[in-house]
Amino acid sequence: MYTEKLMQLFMDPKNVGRIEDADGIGEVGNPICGDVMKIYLKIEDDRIVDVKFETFGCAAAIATSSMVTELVKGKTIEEALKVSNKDVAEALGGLPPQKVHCSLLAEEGIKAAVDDYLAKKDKTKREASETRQCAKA
Amino acid sequence: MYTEKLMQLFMDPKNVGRIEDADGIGEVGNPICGDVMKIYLKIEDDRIVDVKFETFGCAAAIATSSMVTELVKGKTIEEALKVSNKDVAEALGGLPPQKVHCSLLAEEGIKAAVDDYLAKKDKTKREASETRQCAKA
Amino acid sequence: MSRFVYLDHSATTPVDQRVVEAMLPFFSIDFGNPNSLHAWGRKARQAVDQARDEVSRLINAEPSEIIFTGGGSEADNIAIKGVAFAKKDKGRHIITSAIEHHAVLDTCKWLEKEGFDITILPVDEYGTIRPEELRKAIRPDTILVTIHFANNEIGTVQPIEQLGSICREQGVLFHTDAVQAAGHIPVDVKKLPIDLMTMAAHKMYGPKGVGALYIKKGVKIVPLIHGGGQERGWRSGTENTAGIVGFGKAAALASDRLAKDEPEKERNLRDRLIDGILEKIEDAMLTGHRKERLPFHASFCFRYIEGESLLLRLDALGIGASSGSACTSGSLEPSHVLLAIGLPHEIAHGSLRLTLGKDTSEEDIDYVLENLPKVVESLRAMSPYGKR
Amino acid sequence: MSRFVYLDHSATTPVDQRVVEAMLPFFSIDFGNPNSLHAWGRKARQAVDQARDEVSRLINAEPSEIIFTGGGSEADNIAIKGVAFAKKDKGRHIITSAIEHHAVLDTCKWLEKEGFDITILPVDEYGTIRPEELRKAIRPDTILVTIHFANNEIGTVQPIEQLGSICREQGVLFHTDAVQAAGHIPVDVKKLPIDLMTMAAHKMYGPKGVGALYIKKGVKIVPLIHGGGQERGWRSGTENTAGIVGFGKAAALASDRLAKDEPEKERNLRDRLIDGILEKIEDAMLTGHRKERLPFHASFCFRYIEGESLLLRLDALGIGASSGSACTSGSLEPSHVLLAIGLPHEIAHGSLRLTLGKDTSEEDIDYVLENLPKVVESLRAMSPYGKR
Ligand SMILES: Cc1ncc(COP(=O)(O)O)c(C=O)c1O
Ligand SMILES: Cc1ncc(COP(=O)(O)O)c(C=O)c1O
Ligand code: FES
Ligand code: FES
Repeated sequence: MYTEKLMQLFMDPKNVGRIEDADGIGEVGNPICGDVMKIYLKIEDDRIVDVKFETFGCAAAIATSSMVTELVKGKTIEEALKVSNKDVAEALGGLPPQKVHCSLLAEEGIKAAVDDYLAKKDKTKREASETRQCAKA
Repeated sequence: MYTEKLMQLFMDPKNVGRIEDADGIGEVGNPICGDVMKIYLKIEDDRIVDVKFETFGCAAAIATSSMVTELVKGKTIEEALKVSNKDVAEALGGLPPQKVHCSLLAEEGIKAAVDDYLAKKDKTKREASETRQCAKA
Repeated sequence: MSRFVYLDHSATTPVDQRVVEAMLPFFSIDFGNPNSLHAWGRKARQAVDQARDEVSRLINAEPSEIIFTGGGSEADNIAIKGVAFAKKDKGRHIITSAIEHHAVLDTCKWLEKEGFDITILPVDEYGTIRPEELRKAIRPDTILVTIHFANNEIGTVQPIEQLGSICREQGVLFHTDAVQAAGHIPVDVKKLPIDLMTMAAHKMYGPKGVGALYIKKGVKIVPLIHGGGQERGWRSGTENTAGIVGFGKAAALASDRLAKDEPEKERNLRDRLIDGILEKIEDAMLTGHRKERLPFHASFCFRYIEGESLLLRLDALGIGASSGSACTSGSLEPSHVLLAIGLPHEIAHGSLRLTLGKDTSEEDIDYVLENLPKVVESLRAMSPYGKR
Repeated sequence: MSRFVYLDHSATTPVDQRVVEAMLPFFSIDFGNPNSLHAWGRKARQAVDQARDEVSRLINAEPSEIIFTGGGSEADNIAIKGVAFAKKDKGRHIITSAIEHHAVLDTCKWLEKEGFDITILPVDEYGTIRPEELRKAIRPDTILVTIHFANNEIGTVQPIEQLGSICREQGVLFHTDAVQAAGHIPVDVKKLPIDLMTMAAHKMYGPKGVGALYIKKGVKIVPLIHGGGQERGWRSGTENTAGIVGFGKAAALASDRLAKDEPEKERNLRDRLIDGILEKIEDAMLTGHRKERLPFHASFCFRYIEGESLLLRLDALGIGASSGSACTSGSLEPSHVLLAIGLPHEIAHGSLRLTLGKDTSEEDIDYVLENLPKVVESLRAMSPYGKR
């Protein structure tokens, strides 16, 4: 039911693991449903310079995790946010209908990690600007 | 479903045909039900000296006809009346349950033919005695 | 016995050697359960998918419109009870014909006991259902019409296009039991107004115990066999992989035969058989329609004799045939089909069906034409009726 | 891949070569319809009769108490709906358990929609149905209790004697789905209080698409498949001769194996597998009962990983296994069986079933014990949970 490309990535996924000093971390899914995806991003100048994932889930979940990390690596966060679940599925040569939700998870995982990054950055910026303001004052 | 003995008699039945000057003729069954048996008896001194049958019916009907004619041939009519459908079935090595009614037909066929003979004889006797009476008178 | 001549292809057909070969790997090598994810399972799933393609192509359906079943009777039951239970709140009237197979008639009778209302259409002397009768019988609460494509006992092919069109026009579902027709005459569900259609592999040189139901896209039924949800939920149970593969191959071979017009050859032989018998045997009649009949099908009644005797005498000569005589089953009523076309009991008892196959030869027909008249004659010589 | 190790015998078994050989003649040589009177038909009838003998002997039933069906699911449906429709005027309450196969559970659910009342008994953490629970559940309007002999997912064997005795004592019919048990553990219907029992050939080295239902003498049901009246009227349709012959042979071989205590060897290998896995893999648990379980059956849950991934990684190593994980079907709920024994969802998702066969070898077990721990480890290394 899975494409060869998908099986290949499932058997030998890229970017597995965690980034200890990640700039953004996204966790989506639910262990009760059998699928959880955790995405770690390392970002420099709004560009994704490294990305890793940890996934608890089916072959499709693992392969889409791997694929989505490949797709966003090197992209700016703006570009990364445009990567859709369809892009992921296409890059894998298609997904069986009942597994489309796994690719949605991949899309959401990136978004969550970027959001986390932006939220952190925002906070840092705010803190930074607060510091600056203080300095000004 | 049929015994070898039955099939043998069905393929090569004995006593097929009619007796033109039969002393007793019995016809039982009904073409609507798919089985009719006609028994012809030649009787001398209340003993069956010849017997023939005509049958419209299944293999069991034909074989039981043949068997019953064999069984009564040479017997007195009293003995012949004692030949039951069970005797016929046994002589054939048994009958499938749904074909037992064919052997009943054989028993009834003999009875009907003997009855016919007795009725005719009675009439002849009566006529004969009437003739005698006339002669006396 | 000088020859073996099997002329009972309406009862069942030998499995084609190529079909057996296609099935063989699926017993002990590619034996997986198609629902399993591992290599064994995937191989089986692929094979089932391919078979579904092949069966769908035979009748020009979509693969997703075919479900595999455990035989023709089962498919009839799934279709009829499936529609009945699915639509019972909309109406409870079902129409069928007097000469259906028992898998249809007895299903309808059971539904009658369960509160459905059944109309049984009469047939004419050739066993044809008159479209006008159907039109008159349809009511606002009619939910299903089930009329077979072709009759197994007398070979008559029904005016399916007209019957189905009336149903479609009236918005009533139309099921047809095509067990005798499929694989033998062209059937195109894209052209014919059919909603559900029954087929059986073993009537077209496939294995016994596997059938198929065509369910037109959009038609909803209630499953008869609940469980693991196989066959899109309409027929649960581990798929009979080898059997299904066999059906697929048989369907593919049947498509080829139809494309090459091979049934035409069968028809010619069959006509020689019919003509020969009617010419050589007195007081014989053809039952069913002379022209609108299955190409491999010949059926007769011979006066003054009874079918079982005839069968068994033919069997002793190596000829395999069948009869609608009641005596073959030990019951008293002869076939409901022969009675429905108006034959009196005593004639219906003398029925004989000879159904040809793709491998039936000229010599086979000669052999029957040589022997059948003698057998009939010898049985008539034993009969209290008829000429002597 | 250095080896092929099929450990999914609960899903289906390869057909024994001797079974295939027994079946072969019935495709193209002795291909007759057993209902035909001629030589071809009689040969087929004889073969079906012999198979009925063989299957009846496996469970110590009378041949007349066995009907052949189109599979295990079909037999379950025939039994349950058959009793329901036969007894619906006497009562409409049916009792089953939470861990039945879908062929039983979904049939009961459908009957519920049709106005029947279903009680679903809970099970304990080992998947055992407590006889006391059954006793409490029986009501005056209870017409049927249907509880499986042994579970397919976790292997637990039920206390059938006690469950059946309660039913008999209360005058309620007792059906048991013995699809996983028959042919693998001794089953004697003369000793056990069973009224109806389901079997499937393909779980005991016979072909798919053929099952059997034991119907104790005197028990009356309404047929599910109406038609020509085959199988004593309880399952109409041309008999699947080759399949039935295959079932007969498979049953005969199973009787032999049981007589020779061969399942004991399977049990020893299986125990080595269980012990090895629990020893080598952390955070692993056996599911089902440790002792009251099918001799060929091992099933586990591994924390922090998901079943489908596990299966497919094993498949890549040539190991065929199965899982009750929801992800194998793309649904979100894991197996109802694993939830019913009280496992939380996230653990149930990590389930693995390894079911041995008569030809499973020491080397096969070694191979699994060598590779499974690595696979589990590599998947856990990818997981956001668990130790690292
Ligand atoms: C316990 C149980 N019951 C019923 C079935 C259904 O049998 P089948 O798939 O042959 O219809 C199975 C196997 O699939 C089973 O394991
Ligand atoms: C017209 C028709 N319908 C249904 C059936 C039933 O098919 P099966 O016996 O394969 O269940 C048959 C043949 O027996 C048939 O001829
Ligand atoms: S993770 Fe459950 S279906 Fe993909
Ligand atoms: S004559 Fe009809 S059954 Fe014997």
